Amino acid sequence: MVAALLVAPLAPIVAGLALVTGDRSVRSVSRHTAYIVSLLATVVSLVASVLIAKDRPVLNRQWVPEIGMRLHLAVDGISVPLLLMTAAIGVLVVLHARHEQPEGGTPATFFGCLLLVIGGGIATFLVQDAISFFLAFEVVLVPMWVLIGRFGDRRDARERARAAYTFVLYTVLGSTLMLIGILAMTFAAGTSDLAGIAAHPLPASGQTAVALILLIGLGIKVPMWPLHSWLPRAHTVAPTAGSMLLAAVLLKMGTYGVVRLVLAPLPEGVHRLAPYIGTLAVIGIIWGGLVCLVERSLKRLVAWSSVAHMGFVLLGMMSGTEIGLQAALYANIAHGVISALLFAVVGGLKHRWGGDDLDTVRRSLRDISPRLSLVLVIGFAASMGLPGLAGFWGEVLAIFGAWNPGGDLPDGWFHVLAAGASVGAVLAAGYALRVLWVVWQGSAHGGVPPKPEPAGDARGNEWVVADVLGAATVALGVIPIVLLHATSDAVTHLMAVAGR
Amino acid sequence: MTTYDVLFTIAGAISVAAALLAVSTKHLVHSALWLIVSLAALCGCYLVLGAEFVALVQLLVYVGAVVVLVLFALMLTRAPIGRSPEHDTSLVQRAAALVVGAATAALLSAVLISAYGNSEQRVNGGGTHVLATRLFGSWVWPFELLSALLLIALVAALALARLPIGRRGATEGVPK
Amino acid sequence: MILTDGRLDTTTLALDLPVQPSHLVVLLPAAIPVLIILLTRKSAQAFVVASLLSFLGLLAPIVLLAQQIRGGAVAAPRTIGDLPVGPGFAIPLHLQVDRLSVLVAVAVGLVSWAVQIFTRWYLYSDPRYRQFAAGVGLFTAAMQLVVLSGDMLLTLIGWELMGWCSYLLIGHESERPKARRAAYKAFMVTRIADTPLVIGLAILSLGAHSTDIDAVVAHWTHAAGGHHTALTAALLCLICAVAGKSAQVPFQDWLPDAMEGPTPASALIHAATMVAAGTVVLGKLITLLELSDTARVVLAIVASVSMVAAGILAFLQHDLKRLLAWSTVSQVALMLLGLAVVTPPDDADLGIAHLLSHAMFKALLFLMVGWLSVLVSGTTVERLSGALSKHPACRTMMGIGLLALAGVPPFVGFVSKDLIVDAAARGGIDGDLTARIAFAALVCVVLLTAAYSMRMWLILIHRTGSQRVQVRKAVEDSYQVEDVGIVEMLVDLPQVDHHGRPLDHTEPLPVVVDEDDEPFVDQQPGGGARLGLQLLSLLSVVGGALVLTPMLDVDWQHPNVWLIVASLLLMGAVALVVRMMSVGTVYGDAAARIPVLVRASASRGFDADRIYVAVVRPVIALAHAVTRVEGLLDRGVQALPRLSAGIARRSDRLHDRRPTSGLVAVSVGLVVVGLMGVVLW
Amino acid sequence: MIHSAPPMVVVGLLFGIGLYGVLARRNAILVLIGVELMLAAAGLLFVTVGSLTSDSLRAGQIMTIFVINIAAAEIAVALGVILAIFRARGNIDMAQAGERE
Repeated sequence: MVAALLVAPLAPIVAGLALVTGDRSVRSVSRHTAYIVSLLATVVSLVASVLIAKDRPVLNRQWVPEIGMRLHLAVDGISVPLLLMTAAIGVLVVLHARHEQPEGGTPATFFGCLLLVIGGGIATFLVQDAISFFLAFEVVLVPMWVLIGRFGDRRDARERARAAYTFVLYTVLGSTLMLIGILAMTFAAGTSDLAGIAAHPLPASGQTAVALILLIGLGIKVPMWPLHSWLPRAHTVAPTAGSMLLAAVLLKMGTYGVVRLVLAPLPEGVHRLAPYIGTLAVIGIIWGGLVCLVERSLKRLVAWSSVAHMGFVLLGMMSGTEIGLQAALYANIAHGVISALLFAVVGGLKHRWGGDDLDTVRRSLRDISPRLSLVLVIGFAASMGLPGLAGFWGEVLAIFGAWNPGGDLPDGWFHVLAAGASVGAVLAAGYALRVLWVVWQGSAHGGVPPKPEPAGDARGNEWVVADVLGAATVALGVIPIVLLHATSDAVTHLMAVAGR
Repeated sequence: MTTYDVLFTIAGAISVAAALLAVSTKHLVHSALWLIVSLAALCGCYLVLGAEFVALVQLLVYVGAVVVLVLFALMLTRAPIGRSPEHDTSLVQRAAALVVGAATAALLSAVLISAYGNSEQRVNGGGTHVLATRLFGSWVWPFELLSALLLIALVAALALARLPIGRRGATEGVPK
Repeated sequence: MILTDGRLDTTTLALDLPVQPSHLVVLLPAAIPVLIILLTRKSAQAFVVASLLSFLGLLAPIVLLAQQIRGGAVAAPRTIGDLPVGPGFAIPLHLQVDRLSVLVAVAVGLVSWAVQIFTRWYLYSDPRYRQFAAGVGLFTAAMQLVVLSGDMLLTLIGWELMGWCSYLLIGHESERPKARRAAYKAFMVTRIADTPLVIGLAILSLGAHSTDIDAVVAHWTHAAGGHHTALTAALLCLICAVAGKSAQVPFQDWLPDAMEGPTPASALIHAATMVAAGTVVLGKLITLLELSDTARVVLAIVASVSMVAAGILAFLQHDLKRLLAWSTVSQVALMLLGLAVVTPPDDADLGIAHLLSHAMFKALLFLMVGWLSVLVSGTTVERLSGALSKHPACRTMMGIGLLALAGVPPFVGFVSKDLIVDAAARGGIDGDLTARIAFAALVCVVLLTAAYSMRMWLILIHRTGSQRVQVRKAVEDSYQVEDVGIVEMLVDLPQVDHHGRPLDHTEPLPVVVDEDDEPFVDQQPGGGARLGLQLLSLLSVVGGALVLTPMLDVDWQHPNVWLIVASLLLMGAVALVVRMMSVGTVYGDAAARIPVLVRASASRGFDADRIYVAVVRPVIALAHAVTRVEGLLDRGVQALPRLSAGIARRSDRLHDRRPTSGLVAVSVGLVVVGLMGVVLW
Repeated sequence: MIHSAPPMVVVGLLFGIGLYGVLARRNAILVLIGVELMLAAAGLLFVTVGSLTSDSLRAGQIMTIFVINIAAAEIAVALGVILAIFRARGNIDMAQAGERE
């Protein structure tokens, strides 16, 4: 079983490296081969992840003893859902990439980069060591940059380059800050093992400083307002598969890092910063919602809604209560599924329309493509937090958590934050329905739009991907109990450790 | 002041003086020759410190091989014989270099002396036998690596020397 | 019985199975959309699924009712289990079966079944029949969830889901911009009103450390002394949400616009689901409501204002479907008053009783109007005028519905309304402020209800067709002279086909209602639908007898006879006045005597829509401002790399590209660093 | 018995002189001579420290041998480069090395 721990991250990484480097050799890899290899790698990785989730094996070896770094791979309730989601989204992304392969480079490079991102994400959720966490975190950076910068939207080369370098500069800045924080904790504790770090907490004053550095660093990845401006750009430009990974895997790495590196080892620092970070989170919720109300580009709108949703995750985490943390973890997974769904659909629409401007007059999607419109409706309904779909539980429980924050956090201020968050939920309804009004119901007033549109409903892989994600959205909404149970013990443990 | 001290000071002084001349003379060939003197005097230093094998290697490799190589290079590059001022950089830069060199020397000496003090210590360098045992015992892998490095350097120097570089026009065939 | 293996207790009808009838009440309607989407491709298949499951969905609450009567119902059936969110907080997510909720569930099941059956006929050739049937199923499931919920979060789930379903159903004919806008408006207005709901639920359940409604009620009743302010705040939050869903002032305007949806959707929304949900939820928390006088007074004021305003608006509507819509607002306000006027020991029976009676007659009325509108192609006064004279088959049932609405004894509307009036009068005599407000409003509303019911009846049975033709010609003429007011209203009203869909005529056609201009539809719904309508009318007549049973705990033995007589006399007088006003008008419309400008304004709901738009405009402006700030922020971010690149270029130019001088610089730097190290060390 | 200061002074002076040579010369071969002096200083430091401390592995002397070795390799390659440059440009003036033709 321990082998599964190594297979899960290494299968995609090795396959990805093989594809990227193999492509540079004399014979280029055909699109079909690349697809088959990627599919195999991700499926193997998914199987391994399922085995890991079932048996919970542990691999704990000395790695670099001089800095107390260990090869420690294990999972707990917090990482299992993220691990499974990443592995599953990995398979779906590869399936989708078969359907929609962007120009800009060879297929092998494209698939290879996708695999590297997936493998890096899986590794991030497996490692239990701060420095190896950082390493795994960084693995995804370059392939993502390639995906955005080379395979991005072909229509605007300047915007593509700009999005790519904004992404890289932002995330490198975040990683650097994160590394500083990690090193500070590692040297204080004498080990970089997460359990060891949590067992030797820093003094209170140091905790605040380190927590601040780490929250800024990870906040860029999450993204936390006002460090978000790389996200809409990157999402707008990135190819559909890249957007799905960005939303479902990369952002989750940020929040997971907050839980692992900040909440658990630095409880006092978090406690002191919670009101401020909570405020930023709520500003993010409202800010994102407002921008979505007037945003014209559909893909950008979905990206902005990500900013708003991740605000709920942060708010739940900062509430310092078990219910808030549970909500945050739930919203985290839910956002991964929903945004992957939305990006898959919206990316497909952009592909068909040749653009994603909402002001263009089009016929109603429900008449042209019933399948796409079904998943679009599910996606946006979930995005606005409709009960029965994935988005609901996280948002409602986050508001519950924030209304009654833990410890001696300022009650009154958190009441304001909870109210702000529920206003944000209304804004979410506003923009979600705006999109449905324009896209689903159609903006052409009865008549026929000026130019004929390429019709065509989703079929094949695209339909499978959208279907699976839509079904997952509904399942998460109807049966929240499974996921909440999965995280419950780990959350209780974390709160007990942090509350010590 | 022991005998060792006296001997070392004499050898060191010769070495430093020769080095100074090597970097300041206007004659190219002189410079190379002063380098020989400086490195040979350094051999004396090694002998005083009890590292007789190192001293011999120094003599063989540096004085015997390296400097000869340098002289060859000087001739191959049609170096001017006699004084020629254009070997030196501008006065400003030389002044800066002087300051930097002096500062480095002072800094290094100060750091090293403050680190090791000026105590009287026994010299325990001797024993080529022990050195040989160590070299082919504990240090055998780095040693082998170095031999590989030497081989690579040999091949590289050969390759560099045979690069088809012409004045102009011939550069097109150069692999980048 | 098939279940012979000892799992069914024949005396109490208790079932020893993991799946209880209460679960089925929710699950069967919820299965309709799932099965329709997964299994069916044709309308006929979808109809089979929908009719079968909605019939079972009617049987389930009836079985539950039987169980409840025999004492065999499980009071708190589990659903998906307790959500694990930490030791200090319980989210049991269980259902709650009690007397009132079972009754409401039966009513919801009945209305939903009737609507499903009726819809098949109404939307026979609609390509989107499947989606509509699915929506109706989901809507019913959501309402049943609210009705049977024993947990705050389950209530919230059903509550929000209903909003969503209303969006889907109202926007069913999304080809029409008006339908799109109405759907958007309905959802957004209710969602905005729901903003405080989550907060209110959070206050209530976090205080009680549980979302179990019983636990919440128990906690706050005991702790009321200390947390009175918090309780009041929470209740006010809830009342705000209820006002949104039940279309009370100031959120009233979405409901009449919701008439853009197909008529069966209106019947469902108005009769049994959405708008009544507020009553159900407040009914569950009536014990807490009784504790807070502030909340009661606020509720009474909101309900009274809505009730009277909606009554007036109903009388002035030009579209009879909108008349019914406003009457719904008024009647729902009546239910809420029924909750506001009760005093401590009493339960929510008054409000629930009116909910039940309203469900019966309002569903009946809407479905009948839907029937008539198919026959005469429209719901405006001009089209419906005299409809009953030409289609006498509808006459009895329409009459029953209107009499029940007006509250004429012995119809069901009379019984439930009179009980509320009685309670308000008694409370008012006892000096209760809430009851006094309520009583004053009730008196007005009894008269207004009688007035608009009478007006509708008179329009429907109007006979002078020849006059109508003349006026129609006049309308056409005046269209050319560009008159203002009513003419424009007539002209602007979209022409619709027999599905209520717009006909793409560039100019208004003369409204000629020939006897045989629609040979392509059945003149009447199928047998099942007619059975449903007859059942509804039967219940509208005799349903009042329910108060005599122990199922409803109301004080029916001591009616205030003088009050009844007085109100009946007043109603009669009002009816007479309305009759007088209608004499000599073109369409038999009593409201024709009212100035045109007033009527036009009333048809627009006194322009509440403009206020909504004015409220939203600053938000949009803010959004634009935010986007601009975001642009600046972004430009600032983009400037950073440009700045560093600029610095790099400039320092690059400083370099003379000579290796030795670069080396000097590097060495100087190293020496300086080394010196610093030595000095600091 | 020997004092530890004189070797250290010699090390510092040799290194400083070597650095001066590197910085003050234009001819590439002369620059190389400076580098050799710096390497010699490093070797002397190794030997000195190895001799003055108990060095059972003889790391000081062996490192010096390695340094000499590497210096030999380096100078061979460096002279190869210098010759190549000379053939390409006709001079080996470091002051012009960075300028584009």
